Amino acid sequence: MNDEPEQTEEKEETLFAAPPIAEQERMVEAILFASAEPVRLREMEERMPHGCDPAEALVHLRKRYEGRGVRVVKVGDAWAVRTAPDLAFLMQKETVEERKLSRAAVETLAIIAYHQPVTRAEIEEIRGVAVSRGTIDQLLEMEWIRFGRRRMTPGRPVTFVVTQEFLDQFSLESARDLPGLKELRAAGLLDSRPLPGAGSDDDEEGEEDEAQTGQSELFED
Amino acid sequence: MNDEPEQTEEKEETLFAAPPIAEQERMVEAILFASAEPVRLREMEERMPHGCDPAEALVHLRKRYEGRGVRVVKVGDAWAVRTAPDLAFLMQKETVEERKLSRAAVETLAIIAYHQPVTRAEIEEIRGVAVSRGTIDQLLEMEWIRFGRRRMTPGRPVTFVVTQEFLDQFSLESARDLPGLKELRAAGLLDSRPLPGAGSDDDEEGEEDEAQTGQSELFED
Amino acid sequence: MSDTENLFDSQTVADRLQAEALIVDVDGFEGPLDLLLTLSRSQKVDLRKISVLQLAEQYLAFVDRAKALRIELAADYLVMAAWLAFLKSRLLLPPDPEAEGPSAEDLAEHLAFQLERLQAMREAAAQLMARDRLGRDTFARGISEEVERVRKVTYSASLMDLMQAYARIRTRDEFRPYAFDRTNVFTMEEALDRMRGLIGFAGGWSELTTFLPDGWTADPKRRRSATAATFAASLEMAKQGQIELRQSDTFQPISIRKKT
Repeated sequence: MNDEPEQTEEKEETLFAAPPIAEQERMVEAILFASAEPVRLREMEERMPHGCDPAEALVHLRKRYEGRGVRVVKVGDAWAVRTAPDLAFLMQKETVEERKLSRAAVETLAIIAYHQPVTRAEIEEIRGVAVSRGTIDQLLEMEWIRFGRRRMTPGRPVTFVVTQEFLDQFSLESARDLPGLKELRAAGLLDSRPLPGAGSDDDEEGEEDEAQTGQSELFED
Repeated sequence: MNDEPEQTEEKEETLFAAPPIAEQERMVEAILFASAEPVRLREMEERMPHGCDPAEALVHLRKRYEGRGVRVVKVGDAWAVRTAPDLAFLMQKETVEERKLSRAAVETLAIIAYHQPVTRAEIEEIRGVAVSRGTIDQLLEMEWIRFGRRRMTPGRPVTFVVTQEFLDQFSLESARDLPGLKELRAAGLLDSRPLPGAGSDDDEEGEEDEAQTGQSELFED
Repeated sequence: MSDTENLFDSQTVADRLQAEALIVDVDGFEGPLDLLLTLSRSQKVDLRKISVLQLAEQYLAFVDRAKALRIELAADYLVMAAWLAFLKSRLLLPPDPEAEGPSAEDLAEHLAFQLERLQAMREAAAQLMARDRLGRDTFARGISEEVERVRKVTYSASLMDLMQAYARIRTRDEFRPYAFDRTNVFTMEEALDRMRGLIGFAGGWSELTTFLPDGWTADPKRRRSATAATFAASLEMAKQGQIELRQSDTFQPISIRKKT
C-alpha cells in the first residue's frame, strides 16, 4: 500500500499505469476464488492488466487472509484458496437416517415392557427363541432399556426394565399403560392381518376397563 | 414443570457456550467459500456448533468483503460468495458458454418473475400467444422456475414462480428487487385485468381449458 | 398529434421497409399481440394513446398483404383480424344503446392495456437479461469443497409395532395350523368292517347303538363320530341288500337285522 504513491509518481507510466496494488489484490482474490484449479503466477499475470505484479499482490492477499476462515495457500507452484484446516469439521453434514427397529428387537422390547423386570432367560422363554446379545446391546445403547435389580434367585441374573426415554418415545406415562392382551384382541391387534391403523385407536379407548383387568393378569408381581 | 426444561437449557448453554462472534464469522466465511451454491442460514446453523448465530456473523462478514474482489451476496434466503462484477474481464477463462435463450423463453421468464405466481393461461394472455411446452420445460430444466401452489380457481391450475437459482443467476437478493418492479406495479401493469364483457369471458374460459390440458401434460410422471 | 396522422402518407422509407419486413419475417412473430405491438411501435406514440382504429387498419392490411404473398398464416392471426374488424366497425358506428356487453371503447382500451403490458414485459425482460449474470459477470467458487455427509442412524418403532409384536408372541399357540384329529374319529370303513363281522351273530332286530365299538360311547366326541360312522355304514349295507332298517317314528331308535 505504501508503494502506491511511488508508482503514480512516474509520469510516463501513468498512461499505461498498472492498477494500484490494492486493486491488483482484488483481482488476484477474484481469480483464485473463481478458478477451478490452482493458478500459477504466470497465468495470473497474463489475465491481469499489463504491468501488474501478482506476486506482490499475493503477499498482501495472503496477509489479509491470515487467521481467516479461508487461506491463500501454495499448491506446487500455483496458488489457491482453501478452507482453514481447523474448520474442516464444518465441511461435514450430519444426516440422520431413521430405520425401523428389527423384529427381534421390537419383540424383545415388547417383552421387557410388558414383563419388567425380566431376565434374559425369561425373555427367551417367552419368545421361544434365543435373544442375541446384539439385540439387547442395541436396546441398551438406544437407552430404551436398562439393567434392573438382580433377581434374588440362584445365579442372581440381571433383569431388564424400560427407561423414561422409552416411555417418552412411546408417549406412555408408565409401562402399566400398555394395553393388555384382551384389549389387544378387542382392538384387532391379535389378527394376523396387518392393522388398518387409526381405526382401531377408537376401539382401544372404549376398552380401557377391560385393559385394566388384562394388565393385572400380565403384571404378576 | 414448564420452567424446568428452560432452566436446563440455560445451563447447557453456559456449559457449551457458542464460539465468539469473530470465530463464527470465520466459520461462515469457510462455509460460503467452500460452496458454489448459495447456502441457507438453516444449513449454516446445522453445520456450525450449537448456539451459533450465522445471521449476525454474516453482517460482519458482508462488511468485511465490501469493495473486495469477491463479495458476500444474499440470494433469496441463502448466501453466497461471488466475484465482483467489475472484475468479470479477468474471468474470460471461467466463462461458460451461455445457452442462448429464445425470445419466447426470455419473455416467459420475465412474466413469471414479475407476475408470480402465474398460471400458464395468464402467461399466454400477457404474451398474446400460446406458450409452447418446450419453453416452460427449458426454464424448469434450468431450474430458473419451479411449480408454485395451485391456484384456488376452477380447474386448480398450477402456477409458476422463480427459484433461488434464478435470483443467483441475475444477482438479485429477492424477487422484490426485480428492476422496475415498483414502477410496473404503480402503473397497474402487473394487475390481472380480464377482458371486459361476457362474450370475452367465454373465450377466456376456453383458453383456460386448453391451458389445463397443457398443464396436466406437464405433470405426467 | 401523431395518432391522427395518416399513417400511409407519413410513412418513411424505414417504416415501409419495416412493414415489408413484417411480411417476410412473419415466422419470427409469435402471435397477434406481438404483431400489434410491432405495428403500434411504427406509430411512434405512447401506447396509451394509440388509435386502435389505425392499428386495426394496419393489422388488417398486413393480413391482406400476407395472404396475397401466400404466406401461411396461423389461425391466431386470422382470429385477431376478425376481432379487430369487428372492433373497427363498432368504433366507426355510433354506439347502439340497446347493445349489451362492453362498449367498443372498453374493448379498445383493454387492447391498449394488453399492448402496454406486453411492451412493459419486453422491456423488463431486456433489463433482466442485462443484469450481472452469474458465469458472465460474477463467478462462483471454482473449486467447491464437497460437504461430506456423515450418516447417523436412528432406529424407530411405534407403539403399534410394540403391541403387535407382543400380541404375536403371546398368541403364537393359538395360531397352530389346523390338523385333523384322527384319534377321536371313527371312520365309515371301520364301521363297515365292524358291522359286517357282527351282523352274522345278530339274529333279530337290534338297535344300531349296540353296534358302537367299545371305548367310543363315554366321550361325547367319540360317541358322535362312532354313531355317525355306524349309521352311514348301515345305510350302505341296506343299499347293498345285506340288512334291513327299521325306525318306529322320527327320532326313535333305529334297529337293524340281517336280511334273509
